[in-house]
Amino acid sequence: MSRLASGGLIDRSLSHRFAFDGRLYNGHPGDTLASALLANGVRLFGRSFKYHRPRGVLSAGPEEPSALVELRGGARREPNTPATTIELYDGLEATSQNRFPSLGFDLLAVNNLLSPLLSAGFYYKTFMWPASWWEKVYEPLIRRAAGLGRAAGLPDPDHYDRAHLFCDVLVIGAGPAGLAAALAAGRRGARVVLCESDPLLGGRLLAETGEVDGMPGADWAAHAEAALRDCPSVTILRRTSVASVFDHGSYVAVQRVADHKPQPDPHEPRQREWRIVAKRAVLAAGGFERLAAFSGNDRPGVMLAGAVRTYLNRFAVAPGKSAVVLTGGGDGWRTVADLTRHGVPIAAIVDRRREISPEQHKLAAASGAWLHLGAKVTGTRGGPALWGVDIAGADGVPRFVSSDLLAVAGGWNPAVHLTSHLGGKPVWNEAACAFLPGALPPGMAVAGAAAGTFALSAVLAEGAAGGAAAAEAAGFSGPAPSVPQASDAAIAPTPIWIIDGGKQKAFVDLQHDVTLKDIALAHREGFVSVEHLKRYTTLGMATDQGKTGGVAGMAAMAALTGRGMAETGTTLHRPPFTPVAIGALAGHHRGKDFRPARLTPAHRWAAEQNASFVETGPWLRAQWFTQPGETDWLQSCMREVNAVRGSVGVCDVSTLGKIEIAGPDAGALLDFLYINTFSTLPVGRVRYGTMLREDGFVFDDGTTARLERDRWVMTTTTANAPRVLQHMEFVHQVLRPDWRVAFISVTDQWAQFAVAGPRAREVIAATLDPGENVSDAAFPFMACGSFTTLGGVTARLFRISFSGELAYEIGVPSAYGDALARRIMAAGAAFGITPYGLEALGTMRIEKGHPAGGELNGQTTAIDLGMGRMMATKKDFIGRAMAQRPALRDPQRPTLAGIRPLRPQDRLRAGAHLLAKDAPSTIAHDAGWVTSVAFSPSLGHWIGLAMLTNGPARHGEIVRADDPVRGGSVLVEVVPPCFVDPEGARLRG
Amino acid sequence: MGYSFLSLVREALRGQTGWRPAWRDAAPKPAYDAIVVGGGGHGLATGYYLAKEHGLTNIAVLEKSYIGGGNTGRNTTIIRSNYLLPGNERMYEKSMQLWEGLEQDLNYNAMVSQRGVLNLYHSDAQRDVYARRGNAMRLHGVDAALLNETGVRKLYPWLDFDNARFPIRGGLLQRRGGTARHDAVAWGFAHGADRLGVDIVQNCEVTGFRISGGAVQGVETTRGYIAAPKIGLAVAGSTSRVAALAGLRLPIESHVLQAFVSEGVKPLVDGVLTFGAGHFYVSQSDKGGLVFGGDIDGYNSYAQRGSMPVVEDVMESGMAIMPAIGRLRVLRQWGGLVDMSMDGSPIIDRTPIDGLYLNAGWCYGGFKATPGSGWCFAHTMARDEPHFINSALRLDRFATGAVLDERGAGPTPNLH
Amino acid sequence: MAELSAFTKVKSVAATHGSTTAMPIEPRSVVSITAWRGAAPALADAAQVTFGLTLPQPGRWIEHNGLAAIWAGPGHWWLQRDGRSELLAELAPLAPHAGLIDMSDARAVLRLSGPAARDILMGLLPLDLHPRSFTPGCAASTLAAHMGVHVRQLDDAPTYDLSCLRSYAGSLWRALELASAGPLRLPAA
Amino acid sequence: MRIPCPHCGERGNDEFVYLGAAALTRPAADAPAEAWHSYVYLRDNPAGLHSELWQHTHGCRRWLVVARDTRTHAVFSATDAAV
Ligand SMILES: Cc1cc2nc3c(=O)[nH]c(=O)nc-3n(C[C@H](O)[C@H](O)[C@H](O)COP(=O)(O)OP(=O)(O)OC[C@H]3O[C@@H](n4cnc5c(N)ncnc54)[C@H](O)[C@@H]3O)c2cc1C
Ligand SMILES: NC(=O)c1ccc[n+]([C@@H]2O[C@H](COP(=O)([O-])OP(=O)(O)OC[C@H]3O[C@@H](n4cnc5c(N)ncnc54)[C@H](O)[C@@H]3O)[C@@H](O)[C@H]2O)c1
Ligand SMILES: Cc1cc2nc3c(=O)[nH]c(=O)nc-3n(C[C@H](O)[C@H](O)[C@H](O)COP(=O)(O)O)c2cc1C
Ligand SMILES: [Zn+2]
Repeated sequence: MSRLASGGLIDRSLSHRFAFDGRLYNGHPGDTLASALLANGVRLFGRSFKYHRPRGVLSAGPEEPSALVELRGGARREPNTPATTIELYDGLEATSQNRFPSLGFDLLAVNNLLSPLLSAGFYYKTFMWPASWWEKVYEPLIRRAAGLGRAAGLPDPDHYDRAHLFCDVLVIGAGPAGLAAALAAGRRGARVVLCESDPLLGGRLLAETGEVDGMPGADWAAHAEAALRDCPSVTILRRTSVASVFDHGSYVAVQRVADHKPQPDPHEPRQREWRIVAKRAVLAAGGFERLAAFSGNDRPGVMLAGAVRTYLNRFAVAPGKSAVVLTGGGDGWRTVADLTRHGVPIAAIVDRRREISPEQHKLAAASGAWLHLGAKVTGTRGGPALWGVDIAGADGVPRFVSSDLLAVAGGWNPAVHLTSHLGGKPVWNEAACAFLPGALPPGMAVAGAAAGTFALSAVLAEGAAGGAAAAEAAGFSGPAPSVPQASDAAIAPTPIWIIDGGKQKAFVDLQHDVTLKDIALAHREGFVSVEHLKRYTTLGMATDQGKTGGVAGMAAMAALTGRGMAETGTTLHRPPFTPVAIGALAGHHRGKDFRPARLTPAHRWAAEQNASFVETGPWLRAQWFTQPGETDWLQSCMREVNAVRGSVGVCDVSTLGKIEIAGPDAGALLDFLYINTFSTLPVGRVRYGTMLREDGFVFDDGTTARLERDRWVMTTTTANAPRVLQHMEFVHQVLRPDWRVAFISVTDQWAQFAVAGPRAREVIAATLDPGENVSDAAFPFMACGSFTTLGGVTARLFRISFSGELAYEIGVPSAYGDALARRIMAAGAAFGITPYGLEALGTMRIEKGHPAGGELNGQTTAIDLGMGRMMATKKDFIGRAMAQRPALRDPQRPTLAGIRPLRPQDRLRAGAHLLAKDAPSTIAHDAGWVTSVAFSPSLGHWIGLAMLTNGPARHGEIVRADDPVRGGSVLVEVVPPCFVDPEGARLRG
Repeated sequence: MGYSFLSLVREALRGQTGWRPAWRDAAPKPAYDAIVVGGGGHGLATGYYLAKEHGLTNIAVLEKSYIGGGNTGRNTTIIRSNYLLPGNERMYEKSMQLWEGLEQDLNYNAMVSQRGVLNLYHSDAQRDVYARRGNAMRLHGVDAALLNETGVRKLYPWLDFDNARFPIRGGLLQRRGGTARHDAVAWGFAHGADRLGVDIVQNCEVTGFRISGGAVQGVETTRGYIAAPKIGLAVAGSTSRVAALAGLRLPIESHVLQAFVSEGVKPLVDGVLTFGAGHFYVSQSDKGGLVFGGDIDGYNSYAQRGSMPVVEDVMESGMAIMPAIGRLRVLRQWGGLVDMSMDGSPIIDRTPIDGLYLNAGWCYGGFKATPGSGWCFAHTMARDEPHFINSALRLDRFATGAVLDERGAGPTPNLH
Repeated sequence: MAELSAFTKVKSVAATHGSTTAMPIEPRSVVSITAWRGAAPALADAAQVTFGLTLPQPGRWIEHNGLAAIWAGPGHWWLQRDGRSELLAELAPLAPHAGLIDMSDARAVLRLSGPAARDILMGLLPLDLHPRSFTPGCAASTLAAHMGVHVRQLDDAPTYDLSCLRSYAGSLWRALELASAGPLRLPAA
Repeated sequence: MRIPCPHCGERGNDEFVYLGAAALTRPAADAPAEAWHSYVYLRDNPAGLHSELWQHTHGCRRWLVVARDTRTHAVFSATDAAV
């Protein structure tokens, strides 16, 4: 056990039992999985991506490249989870990944032996012969070897929430800089949101021993948190990581609401996506310590020096029994001090400098360590765990020290990531030896280590100033903020990037196994731009996105090209800051909740009639109504069609778009929208119209009724309703703003039913309140008018027909839709009135040759659809000019035609292509396609509509309908598109 | 040195020190017989085929940044030839055939992987539209299969069939479709072109054209003036900007399309899947990451990054068909500048300026066209007339009305 | 006259979440009024003179004698009264200046009231509902859970009327259900 | 991205529908074919300041003319198209 006897922010009074690779361990609340396993002496956590090298814990935060595990099991299995970010809970289960058969003995570790072969980009140079082996042999092998953890493969059982926050100042990170910023802004009354990815506020204060305002840093953080809770305008979001920055002050943060539990409480989301809109932001995200590249730097037991302090101070864990500290400057000496204070023996201190300060000499003496100045580490020894370090002294003499912990202080990378999400490029700063934020997202300021400020006193001052300035900019002025005090000397950054010498691999990307040799190879092969370097070697493309190793890789390339860091630059940081669960970004919108559904006012009635509903865009529509004894939809559909043609049926047509238009210029607007003329339509009449897009192709069609002199109601197809309204708003607001006309969608205002069939008039008469006159004389074909039904409820009645029968559409305010459906049914009971659905509706419109979805597909012209003569010549209308283009008037264009199978028993299928009867099945002979088909109960065989080259001229011709994807070819006769009652006698009846 | 397993072994034995650059980092010469502007896949492929098919080797490909850094390096790598309209289908199928022998041709493994592209459908109407497309493909001699729900279940049993808002009813499958390794395509064409003597000039931005007597004479660049009697533009999202330097105004808007990659996991998605009731397509890279995307953001942009609503839409759509990916994490998201043409189809043609050629309008689908587009463009440039294969991809089709509007969406690039 | 609630899918029409309640508000009489270009001042005068109603400014709503006027866009208001009445006819004096269209049944309205109301709506609406920026008298249209919705605040309880197209009523209810499932547990504003 | 609607205030871009260049004028009915071709199809597509049409579909439903930089997405103004 390497749990320290005292200290740390863990609750020793409670114990959590957990399992790693099936073995049981104990830890405490406050632990991470990493700290708890380290406390239990576990060193080996995982295997690397390519060479399957044994890996331990490098860091203590989200930057972890090595200690990735599969967390939980079953449907909740979460691959690639950094053990350093997993809060320990009782019953936690985790498994190591990317190894077979076990973590200790992994067969693919053979890759390590093959590594000379598996150099960067090796796969681009081989696996090319024989060509057919790629999909069959090579790729399956590569795919199985690649990847890290295993996805659950089962639907995620948890749910995810989404919520919105607006604030004056968003503070990202609650280290000393962030806390000071939030306090300064919050005390001025600004609405502050403080996001911290850790469960605790404090940042490095929790990990270091420095004091603020005379108290230990962690205590000050707790005080600061209490003070923030006293500010009513401050919202603190813990376990919440700001993942991405978007334009205009939009941020996305993800809160891990229940990840620290085995599973969420009932109704509790697992995670919540916060969409935050902030007037200002202070980025106080701290920094990530760098891993220097040196021989053998990946052995479990090699750890960032700052992480060593975190384990000692925050988690009360000694991550080793005996340590070597490798540093380039002052930062590593803090680790020396803390190790000593916690009684962990230090075997050696390797400082790259030849001279150190008197205090450091004192620290070295106190630690009892062997001090090597001007020295370097040339290798590490051990198997799955470190047991010794090779050192070359300033004199070049090799030395060996036994040790199971190598703490590396490589310098710090400011966490500039979020400053780059809008494209800002970090700039190299020689003094800070780091890339610092470049152009910032508008409204964002940076404070603390993220800005390259490392001394605690300066960090606090910068945070307070940043918070105050942000509040000021958001309109909250006040006195200068009080700055928490810390007395620490600034530490000059003296980074170590690359330590040459040594024979082992020196890694710059621990997870993807990218070494200095790979960088050299990339350089040799011309992949010298950092972006090529990244893509060729995959440096920085792993789950940690190169947070610890990336810059060392750039430094290696800079050294090879001699171009220097500033010119070499760095690759772009992209969202998210740390990987984010896909579920969290999807929120509730999955399964049936993927998109909302629109139900018609008579939905319940239809359901009672045993309707089968079908998704049509957002709507659910009744497709057919199954009656007892019917075993397939075609039976139901045929019964419904026969009922309509034989007697009477009723169909809910509420989903059709309805747009009510009022105003003296409504007629002018309609004339401009439709290819035909409407302004001349008398009150009380309905007209069919077709609209084009401005490019001359058909956009939509439908009827428009003139209810009063200045009141019209237009119908659109269900699918296009929203776009037609938008189009009309464009035309009115942008093209014709002077017209006195107003219109809104009234689709939801009116429940509307078609009543169709020879008995329709009787049914309508019985549906309306007594005394209403709907005789043919009073209410002829294409009439419209206002009536009452249900005892005084206003009803709009239209005598229009899609089915080709005597038909009416009757509309009432939606609240009465259900009642009206029942009233119609009662009124029609004597005639055996039959509810009919979308299929029957479709069948009857095909029998009548009315174009709809399959024909109005955005690729057809009015001429194609046989409506060329409707185009008025004396007025301007949308699409008029472009419809004149030669290719739109080409007589060879496919035009609307009917088809029927030569052999009556043959089935037709939409999507089949039409070819001349004996033409070979090649595209050169393609003459069109079948757009819609139906089995016509009226005719007793299948019928279809088609777009056929020169269609109207070919009536009577036999052509072939080829449908290879469904394995059929049928001979059909080309006929006029209208199959039933072409003279229209029935609908005028 | 050629690339092969043997050369790799030989190099392994001597520490990989014998390799030379995959392509020379050429400095621009004062004049060339032809210049291709844009070092993306299309430009590099054009250079390669100009040399290979037409014997033009005194030519250069000019790239303003690093090659393959445009859309070629940021796309979701789906390759397929499942188009409806003949004017498109023959070009995409030519491309597919070139993909099929590409590695051996280039001596570079571009990881062309024909694991199948499955477009899911969710309604009878959608099935019929897919059937029409599948039948058109078959008439072209291209493979296409229409699967019903059972057929889809066999391939992807873990899709959400039962609890979905838009249930999966089947799919259109092109088995020869799949993916290719995006970067390797650029590098492979560069490697192949370089071996034929083509100069690949990086960090060389075209900033102007010299035109006289209605004919192009050469280009101004950040590395000086370069003369050439034939200049081809293959600059994707930058097309309008570059064409404007020659005084052309085009039926193109530049939009941002985002893409995403998840953390790497063991094999989960075998082929390519697309959602028919939303905007989502996904495949798994050989490295293990799910590579996926959705719709364009829908506004003009040159920023190479997108906005949040589309991110959410993509994730929601992904969860709608694959609820098992909820706990997988998005590792990185990025954007590319897609050159949306006004009918959604590309342009490979001459321009009103003699000697100036245009390759553009690839929208979000030009990666799959890379070899075919390069092949056609090389032909068009070398012969000064389009090949039959790209004869419908004309610039004047908007004026004549012979548009190639696969989806019937009309002249609004944001609606494609 | 058998009217059916827009929320037929909802088992009980009122639901409570602690002391926070949600219930449908129906029936109502609503008329959409759009002033002709340039006629908004004349319309406002007419509304003032005839109904004593001051048409509200952008983003606001107002009530006078049980008649509410809700801003819906420039020159565009919804005039509304609880219960069924012949509102369209009653508003005829405004017709010279504007287009009037009945929309009484076009939208479904839920009234959400109580201490958790704001937090629940934070989960749904991309609007700043903080009392510093959204108060009784405020109204806004927006997009929530892929539906167009309208919200107006009635009092400091706080009480909100939340509406959507009537056909979406069931989905709106579902969205609220989801939004209130994991109460946000934020410190009270 | 957030668009400052002159009527409703600043809102997320998902409330809006985008159409494209605002600087196009619909030609007269009898204008030559080139004018129509240019109006319907040709675009400046500038990298920089772009005047463009957005509709606040899920707000006031007004068509707006927004001046925006296509390189940075910075929005300089948004006015009602009809005013
Ligand atoms: C996110 C995303 C996903 C996609 N997914 C797919 C997919 O799955 N399948 C598919 O088939 N297609 C897809 N595409 C589309 C596809 O990526 C592109 O159509 C294709 O890569 C375009 O290739 P290109 O060579 O024309 O352009 P690019 O690769 O963009 O090359 C153009 C080059 O021109 C250079 N350039 C620009 N201006 C100048 C100048 N003035 N001087 C010199 N050089 C200049 C640029 O720097 C760039 O390198 C996707 C696109 C994106 C953005
Ligand atoms: N060489 C040195 O002397 C040196 C180097 C580095 C840091 N330090 C010390 O580190 C501290 C720096 O203070 P600081 O406040 O700038 O940083 P910090 O590291 O103390 O705090 C940053 C906090 O931000 C959080 N965070 C980061 N990204 C986030 C995101 N996207 N969303 C939400 N939370 C996020 C982190 O979890 C962390 O708690 C000082 O104590 C300083 O002395 C010193
Ligand atoms: C098919 C494909 C797979 C990718 N896989 C990864 C990956 O595994 N890790 C990663 O960090 N980035 C990956 N990327 C994204 C790139 O890092 C980078 O974001 C993208 O090429 C755009 O470039 P930019 O971000 O530099 O603008 C991938 C990109 C593509 C196109
Ligand atoms: Zn608005």
